[in-house]
Amino acid sequence: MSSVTSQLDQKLGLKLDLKTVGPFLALIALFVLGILVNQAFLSTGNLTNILTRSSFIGIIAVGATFVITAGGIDLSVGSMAAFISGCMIVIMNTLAATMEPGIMIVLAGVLASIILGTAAGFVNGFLTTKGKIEAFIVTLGTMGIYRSLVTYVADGGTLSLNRATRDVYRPVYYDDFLGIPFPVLVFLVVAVLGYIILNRTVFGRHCFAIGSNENVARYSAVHVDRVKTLTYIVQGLCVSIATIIYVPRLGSASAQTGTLWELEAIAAVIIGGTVLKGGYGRIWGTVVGALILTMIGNILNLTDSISNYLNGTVQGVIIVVAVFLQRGSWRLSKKKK
Amino acid sequence: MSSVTSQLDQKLGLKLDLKTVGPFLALIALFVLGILVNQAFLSTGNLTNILTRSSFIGIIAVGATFVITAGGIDLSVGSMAAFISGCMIVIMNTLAATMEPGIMIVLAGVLASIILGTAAGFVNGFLTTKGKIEAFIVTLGTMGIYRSLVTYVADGGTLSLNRATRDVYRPVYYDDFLGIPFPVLVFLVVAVLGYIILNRTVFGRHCFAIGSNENVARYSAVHVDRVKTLTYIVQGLCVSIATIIYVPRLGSASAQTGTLWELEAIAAVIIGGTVLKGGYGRIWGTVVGALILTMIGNILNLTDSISNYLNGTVQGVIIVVAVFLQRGSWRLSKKKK
Amino acid sequence: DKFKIGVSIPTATHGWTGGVNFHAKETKARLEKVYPDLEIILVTAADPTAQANDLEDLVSIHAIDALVILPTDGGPLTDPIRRVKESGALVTVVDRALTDNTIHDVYVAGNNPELGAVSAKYIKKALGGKGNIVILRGLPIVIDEERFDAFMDGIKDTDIKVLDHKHANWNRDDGFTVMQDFLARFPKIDAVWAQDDDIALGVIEAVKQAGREDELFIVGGAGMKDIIKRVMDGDRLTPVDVLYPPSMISTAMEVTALKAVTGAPIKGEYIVGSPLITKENAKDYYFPNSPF
Amino acid sequence: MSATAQAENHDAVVLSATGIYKNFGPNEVLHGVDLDLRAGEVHALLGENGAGKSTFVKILSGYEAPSNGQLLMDGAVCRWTSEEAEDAGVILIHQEFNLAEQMTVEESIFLGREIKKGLFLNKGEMQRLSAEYLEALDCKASPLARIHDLPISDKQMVEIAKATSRNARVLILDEPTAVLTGKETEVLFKLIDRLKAQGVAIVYISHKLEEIERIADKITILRDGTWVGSYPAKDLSKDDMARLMVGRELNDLYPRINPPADTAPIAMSITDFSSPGKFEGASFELREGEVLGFAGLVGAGRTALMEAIVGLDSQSSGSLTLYGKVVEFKGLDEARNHGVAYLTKDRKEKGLLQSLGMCPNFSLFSLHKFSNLLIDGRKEKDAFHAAIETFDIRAGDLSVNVGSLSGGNQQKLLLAKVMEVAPKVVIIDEPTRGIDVGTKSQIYHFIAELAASGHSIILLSSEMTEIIGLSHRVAVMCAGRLTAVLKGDEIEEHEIMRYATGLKGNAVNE
Ligand SMILES: Nc1ncnc2c1ncn2[C@@H]1O[C@H](COP(=O)(O)OP(=O)(O)OP(=O)(O)O)[C@@H](O)[C@H]1O
Ligand SMILES: Nc1ncnc2c1ncn2[C@@H]1O[C@H](COP(=O)(O)OP(=O)(O)OP(=O)(O)O)[C@@H](O)[C@H]1O
Ligand SMILES: [Mg+2]
Ligand SMILES: [Mg+2]
Repeated sequence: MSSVTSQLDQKLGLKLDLKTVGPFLALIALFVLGILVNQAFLSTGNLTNILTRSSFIGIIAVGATFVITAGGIDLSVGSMAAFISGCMIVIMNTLAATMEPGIMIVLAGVLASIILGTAAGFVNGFLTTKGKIEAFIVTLGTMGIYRSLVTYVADGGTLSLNRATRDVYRPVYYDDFLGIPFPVLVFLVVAVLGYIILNRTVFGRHCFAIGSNENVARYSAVHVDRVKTLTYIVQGLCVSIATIIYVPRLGSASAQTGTLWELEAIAAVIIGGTVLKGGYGRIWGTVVGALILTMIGNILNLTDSISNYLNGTVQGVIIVVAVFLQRGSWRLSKKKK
Repeated sequence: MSSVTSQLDQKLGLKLDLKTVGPFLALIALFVLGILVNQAFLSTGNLTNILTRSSFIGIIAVGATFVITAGGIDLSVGSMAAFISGCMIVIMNTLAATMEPGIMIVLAGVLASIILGTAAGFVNGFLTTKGKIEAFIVTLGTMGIYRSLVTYVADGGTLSLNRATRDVYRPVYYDDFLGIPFPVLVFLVVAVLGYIILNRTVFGRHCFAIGSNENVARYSAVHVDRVKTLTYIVQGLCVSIATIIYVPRLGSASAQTGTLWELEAIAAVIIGGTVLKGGYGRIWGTVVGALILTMIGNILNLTDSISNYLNGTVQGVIIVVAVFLQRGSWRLSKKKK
Repeated sequence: DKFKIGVSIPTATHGWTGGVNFHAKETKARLEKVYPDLEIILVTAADPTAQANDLEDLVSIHAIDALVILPTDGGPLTDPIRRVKESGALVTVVDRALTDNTIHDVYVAGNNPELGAVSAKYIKKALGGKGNIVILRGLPIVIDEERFDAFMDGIKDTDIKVLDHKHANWNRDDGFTVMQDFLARFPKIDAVWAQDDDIALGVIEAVKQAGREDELFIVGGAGMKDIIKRVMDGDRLTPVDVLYPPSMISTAMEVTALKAVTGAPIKGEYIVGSPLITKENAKDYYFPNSPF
Repeated sequence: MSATAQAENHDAVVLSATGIYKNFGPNEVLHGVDLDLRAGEVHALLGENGAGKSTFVKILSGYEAPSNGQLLMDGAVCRWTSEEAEDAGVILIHQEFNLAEQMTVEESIFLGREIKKGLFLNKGEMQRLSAEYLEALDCKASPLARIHDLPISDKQMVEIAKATSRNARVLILDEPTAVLTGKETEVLFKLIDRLKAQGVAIVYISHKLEEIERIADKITILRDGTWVGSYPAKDLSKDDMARLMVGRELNDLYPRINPPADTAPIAMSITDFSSPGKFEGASFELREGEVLGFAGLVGAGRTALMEAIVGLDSQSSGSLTLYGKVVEFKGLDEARNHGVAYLTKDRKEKGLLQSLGMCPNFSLFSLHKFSNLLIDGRKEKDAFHAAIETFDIRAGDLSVNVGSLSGGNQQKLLLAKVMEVAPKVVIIDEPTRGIDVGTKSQIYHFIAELAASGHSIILLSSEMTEIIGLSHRVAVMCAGRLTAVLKGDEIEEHEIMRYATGLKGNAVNE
């Protein structure tokens, strides 16, 4: 993977290659496509919508980048999101029953969310490292568990945040700061932090090491288990942040909330150029990946010309092509070997 | 992986270890659980049901074992199954319109299924190897494509096999040979063939080699791309075989057919002890894995002591525990490293 | 310029939503032919989040003048729909109620509780008030909850015993497996409430496999053509069906379109009933060329 | 502890091991080994392949726990993990590389020891230091290069740099020079002298006896895991060493190989082979029964050229004739089927599947031989056991993974794997890397027999003596160009070096 980059560097003698700009190329291509399909695509309204939407998956995907870079995988994020939002709502509603609505209640909910996220992440990490069970199985298990728990809490129905609290909480999703919606701001902050942590801290570097060769890392005095567990906790935190901005949007949670988000998140990560087998990760690539995915959905809404039944086809084709675009560099370099 | 095995061998001084018998232990544990939950579990009727059901996922999972052993992954199997069954039905119905119902029509359908399966598998393989796109992305794409195509063909509804042909075809699922239902027989045959191919042929060896180190494989005159593509074709074939015995069951296909089968199949493979990152695969482990998954669902249906809403929780817990049981061996050996 | 109606419905993930999709497309074509200066944009979503996205796009991109929506889930979509309303569009809600019933201009309501009640009423009558039944439920969401509660309410203080109820997710395969296990578990079942025709089809196969056709009968729901055909043919396994017409989307679209062209101020609620389909009236509900 | 401080307590025993035993499962590979390490002393560890050297030093540095026996650090008993050992200043450079392929040089050197500025990594500083360390080893690799892209010798240098960055009190080098050329070895020796002066105790494992003679103060010899003895280096001649470790007299290392008759047919001839950025215009001929040596500095392009010849480089051009027939290899399998085999020098990354057993590794390259429709397990096993005999591969248990084989035995297995296809033309890249003297001569005799029985051999080696001792003719490459093909008396170390370094000769074509 990364070898490609540096080999090319040597070849072209410059620090830029398809692999690095790839995601952007794909993004631009989609952008052009969008404009061609429908002028309205360019309207500030629409662009803001795209950005705001991508923030859910985006934030979760930032967390997933850590997990995957360290050679793990987390299938539970979608149900985790559902579970956390469910609990948030229940807690806030119970509080609302006792005290008068207000910022305090929301803060309580936010706090609960963060605690739950951390805990859920820790469980995944602990079972994987100490339990020595494949991450895939562990998170497949917790995936089912969290989802059924929210179904249970919601008694098969939908949990809705009570009106009063809702009105206090709503702005967190719908308001903006200097024209930038809050969710986008949060996404931005999370991405930047994620970038710094992954690329500028010991923890981040150890994620790379573990993902690329666990034994080498262990022999080099890296606390493999601790670092891996931490990646799942980071993932959990990201999920809780995502839910914190998700809840005020729809103000409810049900068994359906966040279905398949895990797939979208992982897709965003891989589209962004992170290697599924671990050892190489790129936060900003992930960000672009999330944008690409959201944009595809949006573009499908730009036109009525193709049957809705074929959405999946278009989506699939675009994803594959988008990734193909940015992997172009591979062609040459693979040959050399 | 296998190092664990051999190290243990040396430890215990015998050629049998938890890792090998693990899946069976889990299976037996579940069996006991089933009996405790409800006597009906032991009825031949019920046991036959379990076996018959597990054959779909089982057959598909046998294919997945090849893909995963060679270091790949295929997310598209579920929608591929839906797509193939859809096409089979359409083709058989069209034929039925022209010629009188009979075995010929069914054979035509079967043939179509096999051709489609091979083609679909080839597409996945080709895009992964020649297109140099991550298997995860390719198959995520085709997953969406196949599913939306079947929705399109079914015009959003359900494709139903016409009555006459259905009656000819029905026995393939419902009849048995010496008391063993046909699907189970097919499953058995596929598993045995799979075992032989994976463990006794050059192709199988090459899968292991590629999965454990692609570079070494290339330097050992292995046609990496060809072999990888073949694994996806094997997967495609297994899917088509699964659909051939699936269609006569309800005689219909819809957008819903085979949702999440990919997850179940991969889960069965991993539960069976195959390594997700490749390099080590076990067919019979996979078979047991499929049985375990089906049994869990069955047991949950045999009791009303737990709320339906908590099914997912129980399922998740059982899966994790089942795998934990058989990974017990890891504890010791990992420490040694 | 043209009057734009946005139609947002759930993706065709199972039989009934498939029917909704079919009728929506068909009505779109028909209305656009009848009213030349009418444009209908049809979007489908798999879950509340996606549907909320669609609503945003319908407003920001297509600047719709009216919205016809069959919410994937009433609760979560209340707010997004309110925003569409605030954008000045006329709102027609179909089937599933919002948590705030001041938003819609028109509400074409399906009646989930009634479906449960009607089914209960029939089964009670058919069994003479006593017997063992099993229930196969849909997905664990509000609709299923409403139907189920109404049904249980309908059979309370009778001697009808619900042996067990499990979720079959409005899915044929799950209907098949769940019923197989019920049959393995319970030696004597007098009736099955499958609640949905997709599930019912799975149940029928399971029962046939077990060779227990003569022991019980099945009540489905929604009015899928295959089932209605069986009712028409007097199949004793499926003596009746309970209608829950996916065509309600057409009604909603027509009403809204009418408003669009006439400008007539229509407000109000249209309750789509859930009548019992019997051998006698079956032909009125049989549309062989619908995919549903 | 500062250099001067260390310099004072020279000759103090830093680390001592007494009665070290080690079992892997049922089989015991160390039977009571003793060792005293003194500050500022180079202690050489000698033994045949599989004697237990690596295992022993892994125990010294905490990577393996002894089954029995005791370690004393500064007189205090210690049962430590590799981490604790490292903190105590006991550093091991593994025989098999311990580097993560995807990481950069800088990342690898500082892994687990990252330098921070506040919360964050101080990349600038780490890059500067890495550059410094590598400079001190005059290694050209850039701190930003990926390990994956480094020539194997640079990987070794990175390992050494990594070790030296952890101011060690006991530095253990497990066959460091196996992948180094003469020049690089000299650099390493200078480093070792420096460390000695600072009072570092050094354990040095190598199969190259002249190196031992050159730098060792003390020599401890192991034989099949038993402690034979510790001797002052000056008391032992190379022959003594060899005798003590092998346990019998060694006959002459290099067998005499008769040159092919002038009438001998041309087995293979290469014309104008080029590959962008690697080598260009290479042409040479290889006679039947001939051993053609290839000399050159690292990166000269020898390996690259050979890989191109056997069809592993899709971008190379040039024409190839085998016994007068023009052929083109699109892949390694075609080369194999035409009786041309290539033995890679990169055992770990290109040679063997570390995580699989010995038998599947052995048969991977020649699998077609054992299979018509199905693999004939018995046939395979038999061939495997035969090879174990022929190449004298020693593993306690034949079911172990290749990863846990001793380095030399891995090399032998690799040789067995390649030879199993019974090639007419064999290209061997560093065949005796990490092979003990006894086995070395076995391999040399094996090569001699091959040549005598009408096979043709191309021998790539960074060991000049090996090239000179075995080759009928020696081709020399420099910076991707074939600068000379020497024969007879021309085959002489300095002459070769002149061509290798480009002092003499431009591209020659036969
Ligand atoms: N993890 C392990 N499991 C089983 N056997 C092992 C393991 N590690 C080493 N051995 C065995 O211990 C013996 C000694 O191995 P070791 O690597 O110490 O030899 P060595 O002296 O380093 O040989 P070489 O000179 O070839 O490197 C060998 O027979 C090897 O197969
Ligand atoms: N900078 C590099 N990036 C990627 N691959 C490389 C690089 N340098 C060499 N290689 C590969 O490593 C192998 C060895 O090439 P090299 O030119 O070092 O052969 P060599 O001159 O025989 O080296 P040595 O003298 O150490 O054997 C070839 O496969 C070559 O393609
Ligand atoms: Mg060794
Ligand atoms: Mg070389």
